[in-house]
Amino acid sequence: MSVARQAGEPLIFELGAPGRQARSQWPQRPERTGDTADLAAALREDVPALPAVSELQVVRHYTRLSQRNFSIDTHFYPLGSCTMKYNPRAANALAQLPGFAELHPLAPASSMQGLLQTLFELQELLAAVTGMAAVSLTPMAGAQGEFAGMAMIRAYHQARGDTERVEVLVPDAAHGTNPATAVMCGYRVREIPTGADGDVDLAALAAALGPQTAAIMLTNPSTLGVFERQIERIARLVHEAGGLLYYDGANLNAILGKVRPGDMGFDVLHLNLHKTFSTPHGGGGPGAGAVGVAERLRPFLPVPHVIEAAAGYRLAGEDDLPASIGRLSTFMGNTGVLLRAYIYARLLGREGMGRVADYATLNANYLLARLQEVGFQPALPRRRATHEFLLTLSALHKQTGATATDFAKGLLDFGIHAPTIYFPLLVPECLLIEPTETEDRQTLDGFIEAMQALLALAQSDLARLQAAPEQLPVRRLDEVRAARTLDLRHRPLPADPTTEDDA
Amino acid sequence: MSVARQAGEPLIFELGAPGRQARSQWPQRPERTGDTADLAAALREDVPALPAVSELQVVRHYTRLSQRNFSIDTHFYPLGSCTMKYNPRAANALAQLPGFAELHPLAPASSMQGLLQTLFELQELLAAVTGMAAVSLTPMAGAQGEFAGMAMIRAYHQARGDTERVEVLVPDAAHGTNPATAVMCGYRVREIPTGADGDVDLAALAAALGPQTAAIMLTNPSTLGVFERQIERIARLVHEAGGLLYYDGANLNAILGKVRPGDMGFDVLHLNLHKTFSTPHGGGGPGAGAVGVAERLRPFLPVPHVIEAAAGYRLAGEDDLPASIGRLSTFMGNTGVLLRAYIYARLLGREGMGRVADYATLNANYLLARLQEVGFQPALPRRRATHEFLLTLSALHKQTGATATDFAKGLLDFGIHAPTIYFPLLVPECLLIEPTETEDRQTLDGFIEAMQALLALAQSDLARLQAAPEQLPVRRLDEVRAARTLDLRHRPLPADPTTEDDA
Amino acid sequence: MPFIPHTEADTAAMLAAIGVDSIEALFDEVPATLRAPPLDAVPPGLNEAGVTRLLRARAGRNELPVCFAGAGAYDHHVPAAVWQIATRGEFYSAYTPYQAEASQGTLQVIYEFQSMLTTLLDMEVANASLYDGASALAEAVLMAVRLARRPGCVLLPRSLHPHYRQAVRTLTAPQQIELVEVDYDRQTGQVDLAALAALDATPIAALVVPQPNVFGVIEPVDALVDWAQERQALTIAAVNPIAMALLQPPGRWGSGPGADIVVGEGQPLGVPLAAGGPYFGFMAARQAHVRQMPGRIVGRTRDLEGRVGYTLTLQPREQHIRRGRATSNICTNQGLMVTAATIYLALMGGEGLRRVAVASHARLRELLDLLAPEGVRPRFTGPHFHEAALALPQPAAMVRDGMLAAGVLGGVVLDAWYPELGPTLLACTTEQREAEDLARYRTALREALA
Amino acid sequence: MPFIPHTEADTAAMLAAIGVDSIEALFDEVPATLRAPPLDAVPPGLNEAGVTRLLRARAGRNELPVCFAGAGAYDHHVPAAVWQIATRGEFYSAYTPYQAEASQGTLQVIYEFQSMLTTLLDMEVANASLYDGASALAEAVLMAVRLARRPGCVLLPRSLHPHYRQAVRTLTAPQQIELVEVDYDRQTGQVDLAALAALDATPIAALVVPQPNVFGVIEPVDALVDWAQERQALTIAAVNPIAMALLQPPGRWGSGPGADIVVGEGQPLGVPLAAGGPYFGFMAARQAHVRQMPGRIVGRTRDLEGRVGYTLTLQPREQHIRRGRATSNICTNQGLMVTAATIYLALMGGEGLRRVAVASHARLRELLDLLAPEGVRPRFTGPHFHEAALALPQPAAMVRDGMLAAGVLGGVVLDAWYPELGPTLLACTTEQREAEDLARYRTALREALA
Ligand SMILES: Cc1ncc(COP(=O)(O)O)c(C=O)c1O
Ligand SMILES: Cc1ncc(COP(=O)(O)O)c(C=O)c1O
Repeated sequence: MSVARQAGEPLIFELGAPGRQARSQWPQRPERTGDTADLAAALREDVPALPAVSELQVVRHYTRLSQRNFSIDTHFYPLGSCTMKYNPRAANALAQLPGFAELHPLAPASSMQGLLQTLFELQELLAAVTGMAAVSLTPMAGAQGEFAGMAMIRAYHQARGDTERVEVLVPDAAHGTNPATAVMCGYRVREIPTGADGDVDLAALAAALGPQTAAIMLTNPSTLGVFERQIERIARLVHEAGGLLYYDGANLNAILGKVRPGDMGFDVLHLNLHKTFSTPHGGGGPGAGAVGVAERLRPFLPVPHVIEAAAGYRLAGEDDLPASIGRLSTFMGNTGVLLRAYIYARLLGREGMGRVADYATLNANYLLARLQEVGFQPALPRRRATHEFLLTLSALHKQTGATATDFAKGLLDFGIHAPTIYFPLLVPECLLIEPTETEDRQTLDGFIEAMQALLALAQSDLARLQAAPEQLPVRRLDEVRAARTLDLRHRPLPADPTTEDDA
Repeated sequence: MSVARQAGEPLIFELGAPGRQARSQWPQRPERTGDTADLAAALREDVPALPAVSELQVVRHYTRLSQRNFSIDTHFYPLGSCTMKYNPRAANALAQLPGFAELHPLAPASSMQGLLQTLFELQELLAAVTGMAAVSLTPMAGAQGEFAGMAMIRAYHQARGDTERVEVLVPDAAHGTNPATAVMCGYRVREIPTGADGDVDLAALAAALGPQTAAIMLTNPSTLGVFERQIERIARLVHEAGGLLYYDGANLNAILGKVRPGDMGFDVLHLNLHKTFSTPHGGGGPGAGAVGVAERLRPFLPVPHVIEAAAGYRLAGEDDLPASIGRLSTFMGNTGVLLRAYIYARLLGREGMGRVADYATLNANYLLARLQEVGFQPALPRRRATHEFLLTLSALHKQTGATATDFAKGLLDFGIHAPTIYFPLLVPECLLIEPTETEDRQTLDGFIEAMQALLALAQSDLARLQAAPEQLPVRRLDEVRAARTLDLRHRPLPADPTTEDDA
Repeated sequence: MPFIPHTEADTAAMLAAIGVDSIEALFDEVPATLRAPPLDAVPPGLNEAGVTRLLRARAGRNELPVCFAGAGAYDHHVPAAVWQIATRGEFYSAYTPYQAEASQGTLQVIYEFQSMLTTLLDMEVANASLYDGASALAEAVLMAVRLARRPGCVLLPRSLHPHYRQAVRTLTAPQQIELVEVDYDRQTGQVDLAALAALDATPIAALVVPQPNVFGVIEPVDALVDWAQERQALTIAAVNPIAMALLQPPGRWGSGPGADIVVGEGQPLGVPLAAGGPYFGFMAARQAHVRQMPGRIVGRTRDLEGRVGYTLTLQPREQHIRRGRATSNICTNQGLMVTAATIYLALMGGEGLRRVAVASHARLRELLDLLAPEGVRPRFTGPHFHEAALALPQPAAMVRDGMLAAGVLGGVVLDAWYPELGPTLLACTTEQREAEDLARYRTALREALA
Repeated sequence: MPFIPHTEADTAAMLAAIGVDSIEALFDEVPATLRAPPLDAVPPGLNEAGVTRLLRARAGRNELPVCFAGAGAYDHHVPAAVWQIATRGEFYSAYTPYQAEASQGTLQVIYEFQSMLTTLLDMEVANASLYDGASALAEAVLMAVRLARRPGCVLLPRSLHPHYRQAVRTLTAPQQIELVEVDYDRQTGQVDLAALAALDATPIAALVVPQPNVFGVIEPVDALVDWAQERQALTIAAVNPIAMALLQPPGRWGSGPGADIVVGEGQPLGVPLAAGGPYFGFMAARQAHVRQMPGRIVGRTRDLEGRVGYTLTLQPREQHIRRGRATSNICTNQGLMVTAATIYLALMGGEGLRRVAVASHARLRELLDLLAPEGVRPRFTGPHFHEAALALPQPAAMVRDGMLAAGVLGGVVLDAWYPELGPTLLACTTEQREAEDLARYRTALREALA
């Protein structure tokens, strides 16, 4: 017999017992015979076989599960392209004030002027920071912002009768949502190669442009972690060809308050407020993908958005904006996220915006310089890092067999979340590292030490590295098995149709 | 080189760097020259050398530290005498409503009628549940409640000119606060032995009683986990001797709604609302130790407490209650805790009170029965368990050398908090086990399995058991070293007197 | 500097390590012409206390009447435990669980959510959320078109929430999917079966079936699903998840194998009203359709040592792998809301959820009983679930505003969307509406009508 | 059944395992005569939604004026992070850290708190909290008497908060400690040095020194401590912890080794006003006194493998070991408040805390400047820290009530405690009082006086 290692956390279903209840959560009004008589024909026969657990079991189970996560609040999380910076706790508290959290979305505008004013100011603030003419806050994440943006570009061309523009240009390094969005918007995608220096291959771009070009989708700094130096030329070329420029704002943290996409020549953009404006990522979402446009695209903005009228603020709908691409969701977007972004923006203030870019850039360049010193290879050695940078383990991989995945898993054992790996797809065995401005130097130094230790391990004991992680609740997981067996839900035992009475 | 085990959490001081700040927390109003000119003579020269850290560092550090705790919300916590039951999350939410959390304690009563009504109702409710005539909520924990109670007893005797009563009787099994309180109240303590069956030794009690007897302090069920069956006789004897009966309410969970201390003959009591009424223990406190009294002790109740008057509810002070023992604290007690207790009481309602005792008792007796089956020895084998029960490892200890401490530490490796050990002091190698009513049967069964495994380990591999815990952030800690070296604070480097300017 | 931990010494040492002498120098690749002007339009920074003061004042300028509005967002009780746990930093501030070993908490929550949702709907597979109800329906329409055995149009009943129809239109428009609206029966408030019969000759890819529909009316789902299946069309159910604890779940609709795809708004499951979001869209489907399903999916697997663990799976459906050929462009979803909903569903259990549905429904019947003597009755004869269109003798917006002045949000003005109905207020009750609230509704309505 | 997880099957199986046939049978040792009557006075149970409704209504019946009241409880900004972290289940629902290995979180927090507090006060040792400021002072008085080189009385200045004096009286009364009050100077508001000099012949065990005192006035602490030390008496400082970021800390008072014991109210350090509690009392002392200190103390040590860890130490001072001979009867303290204060102090840092003190103080000066033209001036000439006694031309309670009607809590009626002062309102500003609040104060006061 040995002292048992603390077991994994069972499924909530496995904690249940038929008839167990969190009774304080049941409605006050007891069920009476005949309550559902009018629905008889439509009723289900059984009670759904959800977990039957007590309130303590629920609290304990999910509290324990939470501890099985890495997060910004517990770990350094340099996940490239994701801007995992500190999410101010004040934003969480204030967005949950009853005066916001309990508003019904279809209550009349007159009854929610405090909210509408706040959203209106956020629209204005984002327009100012990005150099765009107008903003709509309705998209619910970056990808929906991309959809809205590309749909506006489509609407713009169509409104001008310019209907032959069927192609969207996307650099090969682009985030997957860019081509996926272009396709959802009915476009053909043409990939534009990246030059050896990390900038767009201008010759290839020029060759690709034509009367069929609807737009180019770019992010700057690019997903390679470098600033596209030719951006003004690109803008000129695309505009000359009659195309528009779409800015994927996922990387705005690098240039916040220092360079404005509008000034670079972009016509449309989305922001990832859940990155640059520090709303929490919530283990997958929610985000908010506000879109901004240049003046000529203003008529096409998605609805609703807030307008200021004589009687106060109100939501503009399809009636007000006949050329709008329309509604993207049931109500007005991820309001609670927008409030958090507003709060963050007000905490930073005008002087804080530029500091975000400054220190995000300082941190990234510091890491890059020090990691190079200890033997890592940048993907673009002659370039300045922006808020993030790309390493490639390609040489090490050839020499030892160690992969980017091995480094990712190895870092976890040091209590550091892995960087983004294998993205962008064109750089082999790459790590995209984004420390963000809210990390301190000791933390960065700890990361460098960990990376150095893993490098040594790759060279001395690859098998050990390949077995990482060792310190986490589970060891390396079998993803092939997951895809093969497709075990996607707990299969409950048949439900017990009898229910406990109102004791 | 090996993959590093995740290190312990450094001290917050070690994370700091001179000049680092959580700037969003500094006051809005910038400091101006001369702001403190009027205080010049009294100013300190230096800035206190508190940690200089960022907001993210603070959040991350304390979030990580929290994960190094066992708690009800994460682990089964059968700590005898402590009633570690589920603390409803609703109570936490509601007690923090701004309408409660932002009240100044010295605001006029007219401006806080909602609060005062709630506290008044709590007083009434606790009086009803305990069978007492009146309640004051001001004591801040059980021990302060004991002080208040014993001070009232003293005041009562003194008011009657009965000044020779200098002795308080306390059973040998009593909680340490009982004798400590009696001494604080100026009394001599006389210990009363416990009989072999766990009840008070009546003959010894009778012999100890006399004109010098001010009171007896009892808890029923006693700290041995059994119901004092002779309580009515004890009450008669003590009262006949001119003494009063003090009830230590720490164990009220066992009899809530089923037996009332007032009906047993007690004259004064305190409740541990942080036990029976499920307010959280907070890693050490706060609690609330409401006191209740029989009619004849009412004039001596501590102030303030809430009274109902024509103009509404208000706090009664020393002016209203000339015989009061007085004020125990600056304001009106641990109001936020009292609110949580009130919420819990309203959630239970009259029908829920008795169920607490029922199922707390069921759980304890179930554990006792099953643990006996697998080979553990109850301290009082012929007695019914109440909400808790006492095991003794004395035979096992003699046989193998295993101690109660070993079992306590061993349980931690199973993800179960240890029971109370070595209390009461009179039973060797004892474990006082209190599961509470909010634990489910599977959890209890898991505890039984763990205990059984530890028993086997004690017999097969004592050294391994003595090395427990193995799975926690630290192994067994050296308490002797702690007491010998007395390292009670981090010693900071001398402070840097220069301060950053208002950037 | 708010949120920036760098001391002057840090900055100096870091610049030295990089080999530049100022932060400014790190921007040397940015053309000087592009430097932004001062951000004068952005106000100066506030501290936390200042922002708190500001936002509390703003929140105070929003009214909180007793809520009888529904129409897709419902004022159910949200247990305190839900958000106290969901906002724990480990859930709140984590990213999408790309590194499975470091994200077992979130992954297991999603697996449990998938299990609960499929159980509730009696479906086989579910994803980890889409943005909201309306956009989830749009994704379902796109998915159905990909799955359709033959090309054809997609039928959207007019009894489906108009915002859902609008969002479906916006989100599918670029792909030239033909959306055909099917009218509702003016009497019953249900899909007009005659209008449907008129489409007998049209090739149909899919039929959307709302349950209950925007009028709160229960649709004849069996007949609708059978009709679609006879025509080889897929059926997409758009359901209220609370109703599913009481009504036949889509997996059992019709005489065949039930609906193909189910979507809906997850808000009623523990998510606050919050002026419309963040909510979450859910989607479930038959196993056979899983490879066309958008969104993240979690699977159970094993680690090196054989221990159970959870991971994202079927990723080749997604944009980060398949790019232009992905099932959707969705990346970030509404994860935290799913965490909340999972906790909510665990707290309620099947029976608790059923009681919420029953109580919500019973309150509507009580309200209707109270209002009948006032001469205010439901506009439709079909059976209702906790929401009803009330025919009014005066303009609905005026009545609503009048009631609002009495602290009651009486409902949503339905004739703004359906002018043909004449003055109509869509009123909803949840289990939170106590008898005194109903009485207050009556009084407020009476006064507004007077 | 709320919070009770037992199913009927569980109960039956458990009763069978015990060998009884009903739960009732488990109470067979309780005399039948003692069974409680039905609890008719307790209302029937509510569900969470019902309690929420009730408590929100109650909270709504409390007014939240702009707060200028202090007198021991101060309306400082509480950073949002403080309570979001402190109420995490692992801190919130843990017991006293008896099992050190399973409580390293709480223990390290306390060790950090002890470190911060001693740094702030310039003392050598600190405990893990007592109940509140007043009861901590009572414990300090008892401790000083135990430590006293010679028996004697304990001097309580009348400039000490009257509630502190009352609580000290209550809590020390049974031990027949002689408490002697020392009057204050009617001019300066400080301890009356002449009154003190009159005690030159009296044997004195300890002198209590408030800083600032209840009038907000700074005491001449060096002179007081020197006076006491010349007489072999101990000095007990009772301080406002925010003030300590700005003023000389007690460890440096006087020309000797400073105060012996320091206590105070921890509330200003991140704890909400909450109508008076829970707050926490803190206590620090010189190392030599540590074995007479009441309350829990945490020490740093090592584990089996040499790793650093934390544990409760010096437990033989405490009631659970020493019983009747313990340093105090305290057991449960105010742990969670200490967790909050530790987070607060970490967030503020030394400089931030100093700025809070400076801003709070500067606002008082601004307020006084605003009020002078109204003819309202401080009653005392001594230097003030962020709080001042305002002499009024009309009864203070009336003025306060008048101001309250205008949404301003103008202060605490001081003449209720010190009738000799005539109408006086004790007004306080924290860093939260913005310029517009001060203006509002003036207007409300002007109107109340009109
Ligand atoms: C470069 C880039 N573009 C677009 C996106 C899509 O944003 P979202 O995940 O919010 O849909 C991301 C986020 O992962 C991204 O990194
Ligand atoms: C039996 C008993 N009496 C008294 C007390 C003292 O209560 P408190 O810790 O609230 O001061 C306790 C708590 O530990 C106890 O268990």
